[in-house]
Amino acid sequence: MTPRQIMVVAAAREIRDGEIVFVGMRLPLLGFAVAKATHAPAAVGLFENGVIRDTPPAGALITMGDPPNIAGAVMCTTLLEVMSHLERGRVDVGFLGGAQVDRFGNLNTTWVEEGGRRVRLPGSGGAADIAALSRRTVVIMQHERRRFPERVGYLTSPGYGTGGRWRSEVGLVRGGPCRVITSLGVLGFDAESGEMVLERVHPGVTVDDVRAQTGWDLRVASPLSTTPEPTIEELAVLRRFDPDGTWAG
Amino acid sequence: MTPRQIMVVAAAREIRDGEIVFVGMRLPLLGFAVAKATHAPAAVGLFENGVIRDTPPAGALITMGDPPNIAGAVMCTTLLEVMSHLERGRVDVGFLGGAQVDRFGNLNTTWVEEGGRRVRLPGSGGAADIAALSRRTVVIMQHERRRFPERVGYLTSPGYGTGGRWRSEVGLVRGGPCRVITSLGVLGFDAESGEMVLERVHPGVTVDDVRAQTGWDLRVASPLSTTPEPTIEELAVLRRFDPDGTWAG
Amino acid sequence: MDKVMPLRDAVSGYVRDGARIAMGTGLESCIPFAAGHEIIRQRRRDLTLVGAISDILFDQLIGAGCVARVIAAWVGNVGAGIAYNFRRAVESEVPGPLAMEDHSNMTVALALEAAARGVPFLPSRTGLGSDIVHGHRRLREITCPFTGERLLGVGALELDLAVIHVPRCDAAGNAHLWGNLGITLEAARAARTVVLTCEEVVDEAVIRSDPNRTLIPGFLVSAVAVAPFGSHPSPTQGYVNRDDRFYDEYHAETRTRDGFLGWLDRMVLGTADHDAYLARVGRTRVEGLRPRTARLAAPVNYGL
Amino acid sequence: MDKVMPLRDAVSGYVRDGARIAMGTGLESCIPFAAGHEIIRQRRRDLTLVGAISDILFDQLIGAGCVARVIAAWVGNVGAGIAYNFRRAVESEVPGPLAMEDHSNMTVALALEAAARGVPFLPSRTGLGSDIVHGHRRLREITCPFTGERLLGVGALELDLAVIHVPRCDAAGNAHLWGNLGITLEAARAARTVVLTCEEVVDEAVIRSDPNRTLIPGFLVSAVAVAPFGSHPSPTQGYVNRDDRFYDEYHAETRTRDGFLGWLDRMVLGTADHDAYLARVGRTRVEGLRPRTARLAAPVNYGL
Repeated sequence: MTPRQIMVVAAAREIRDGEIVFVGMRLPLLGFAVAKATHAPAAVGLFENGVIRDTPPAGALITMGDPPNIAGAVMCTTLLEVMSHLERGRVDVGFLGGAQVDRFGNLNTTWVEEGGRRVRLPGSGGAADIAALSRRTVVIMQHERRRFPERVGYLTSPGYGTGGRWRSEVGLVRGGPCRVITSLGVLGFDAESGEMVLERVHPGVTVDDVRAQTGWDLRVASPLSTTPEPTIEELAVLRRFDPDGTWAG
Repeated sequence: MTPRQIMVVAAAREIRDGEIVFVGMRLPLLGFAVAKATHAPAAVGLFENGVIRDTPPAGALITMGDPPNIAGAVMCTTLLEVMSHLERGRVDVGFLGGAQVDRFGNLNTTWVEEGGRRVRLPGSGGAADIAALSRRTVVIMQHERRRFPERVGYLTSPGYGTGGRWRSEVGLVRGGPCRVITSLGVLGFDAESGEMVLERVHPGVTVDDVRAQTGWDLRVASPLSTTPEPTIEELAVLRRFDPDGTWAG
Repeated sequence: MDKVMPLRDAVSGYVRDGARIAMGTGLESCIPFAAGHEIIRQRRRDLTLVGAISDILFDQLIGAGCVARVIAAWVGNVGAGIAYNFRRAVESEVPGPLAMEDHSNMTVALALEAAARGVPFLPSRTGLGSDIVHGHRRLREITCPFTGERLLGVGALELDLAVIHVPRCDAAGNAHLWGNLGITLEAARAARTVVLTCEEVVDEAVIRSDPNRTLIPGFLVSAVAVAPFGSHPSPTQGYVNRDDRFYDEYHAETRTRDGFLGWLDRMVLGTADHDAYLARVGRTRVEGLRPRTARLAAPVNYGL
Repeated sequence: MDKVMPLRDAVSGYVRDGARIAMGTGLESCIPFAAGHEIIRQRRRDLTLVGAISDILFDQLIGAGCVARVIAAWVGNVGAGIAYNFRRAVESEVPGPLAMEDHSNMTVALALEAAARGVPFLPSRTGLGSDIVHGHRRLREITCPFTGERLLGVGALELDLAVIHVPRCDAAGNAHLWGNLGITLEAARAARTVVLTCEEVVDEAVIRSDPNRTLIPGFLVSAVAVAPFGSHPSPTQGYVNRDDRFYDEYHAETRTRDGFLGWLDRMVLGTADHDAYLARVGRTRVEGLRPRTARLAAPVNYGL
């Protein structure tokens, strides 16, 4: 079993039955498919391009606008209409990725420093909206030190800002990250301070492995647990939707 | 030829070719059909329920939501989308009716006094919006003294308010009535003061007839002209769309 | 999730006394008369009714004593002008007092759209200079924070419920709509939940064959009640034409309070359900409202 | 009114140097590549490009030197991540300086919707706390005039032109769209005028058979250019699937400026028009993108 398979299944388990999910592409999309096929058959997926689906796509996708994501959808509409459900507070969970996530779960997808040079990334897309307006968010990231700085140089999509009551102070009415699923483990957030906390390590990963790839003095939950392995059923679904291991290989 | 036929044709002549028209029901709808079939083949009609048509309805209508107004339409959408064209300033001319119109072209469709009693009317519908946001409006009314008070008791849909620069003072960015087509004549508005001016009387109607049915000292244009009679072509179109004279009989 | 249930259960389960409910959002078509009549039969009270152009459904609910407040742009009889119960309630408090929050079509639509989007207000250029705005609880003049212009601020209007009649939907409430849409989509999203009546429930494969035709997603919907002719006397495109005569008859018969009470007993309180109502209207008459010609939409291919 | 004309004439007639133009409003489908390539061939300059997710069309126009400014939420390669021309322009002013107005998908959509509605701004709850908003010319914090809450004000973004690729339309520009809509409808109404490219022009009877499928009315449109495969390499549902490989090839080949210039010469400047471009891609390859299975929408009846 690969780290990516563990990540996909961990993502799937963040979706509860009947929830409205802002899905995103690749790993979260597979996670949505696994959740639908196992414990969350009534979950509904929203895509910011205007697609609403309650079944996995009709074939492999590179983007959410690909024909297999349109065919058999429940609804195709505008970005603003889908976003209105988000702004109104109807989206239970939104999945996010990014180039960097910091100690308080803030995401950067706009500008990074690499070797003393500023590097321009594509930008927010819908991430800033999903981060601001979902009831909770789940971040999925490769766990590498350059991706886990103590503080992002550019805050594209808000987590808990500088911590504490920052979200309500800037005017955000709900939400914030509840989970960061990485290639090494699963992290949560302290309810008071908004600081990231290591909650689980994937099988075979140590706390030191995680700390070595994290750019600040990472808090660790006590007791720390190990990410449960995917079940046979979950792996079977995963293989069905990603037979070549393109996304979770 | 009936007064209503004259009114319909006068309404038709207010529509220029290629214009975007907020149509309304009954007389203006017939006027739109006549205009389309004669001098304004490229005019497009908008209806606040969400219908956009560039041909007359597929049959007789009581309301703009009747199946003959939907079938063969160019577009069916929401009220707000149609209204967005109006608010953006894309509607050239809007047709309005009402229980009362006053000296400055203000309309009342909400509350009137009758025999010392306050009588509740149905209300604005879309009239207040059309009056506020069309590039110009045309009012169609039976010319009766109770319908032409010097000042409306309730201003539902703005004309020129109290006159002069009132519209811009209250924040309206364009528009105002350009014509009132009545059962007795056709009235315009003084460009400076915004006051209603009698410009034409229908064949056989005198200025005194009009004054007797108007609740203030009505200004009269000099020279005053007579409303041109409908052409044979216009009457033929009118008979085609209203064969029983239900609306213009 | 199968949300299909008898209309009686949909109303008893989801229409509460005192609720704020949008109905008749199609303006002059797809008016949910079957649902409205069931609300009358179940004697709901103190409702706030929200609409743009209300058709005669509001007049019936007002006359039946179900309504404490109306938030709308136009309350009348779309076929014949005056709505007598509305007038009696506003002018003379018969059968009881009725509070009226006046709007234009655009302001009520924007108030719903604000609620649908979860923002407390939306700005507009309409309404300025109209007496509708004076002393209004939900409409006020604001200054544009970008340009300094005077604008109208339209406060959000949250709904407890939207009752919507649609041509077809699946059992989960994913609904295909066609014809003019009025304020239907805004109301559906502005509401805490939605009750659908429909001409027919179809297999979910029908809905998914044409996702752009789906205008109300099932996750907004709590109940689906099958009610063929459920919009009678208003039309539902492709299923039932307008019963024009009904509006004139209603107009004539409801001119007096006693006249209305007679109408109400005969047509609503004296009929057990929508089928009995249709039988009272007359089966032949109702069947005569079916479209006589088909006009099919050109094919569309979603293939891949 | 017949607005059908060659794509060359549509671009020369309606795309002006310095114009503010929305393209790629479908986000990742129906991207108007044929029109974009013709803009490159006609060497338009100083354009402001507006979009949400831009596909690789923005990258091509930037690399070709047509663009002074981008207003968007995401500029990359939807198949492969990084858009190298965009990076070179922003980081190193190659081939020239590029001003960037960053947005989220929602703020750029709301900015267009404000312009579409003719209001100077719209309020939202997004953006608060994001660095995107800092010092932004079009996004600022405002106080709600109803509730006193902190909100984001999104200023209107007027467009000179929207260039939109649609499945089918009539000669007057009344367009049927299906598939996800992105910010297409807002852009069409926010623009002074619209240029359509389409997979096919159909008789107006096809359009009028299904008025709910019409999402862009012809009165907004100035020109209609027939361009089958006009969205290649992006998909147009039911007409052409995505050419996935193209995005990877583009990614690999445009990593260097010289690589991009080679690509540009071969694919755009060295092809006379869209047909020549398709021939360069390869007729067999392009025809292989046609859907292999039909998935027809269930019938809908507008009869009366």
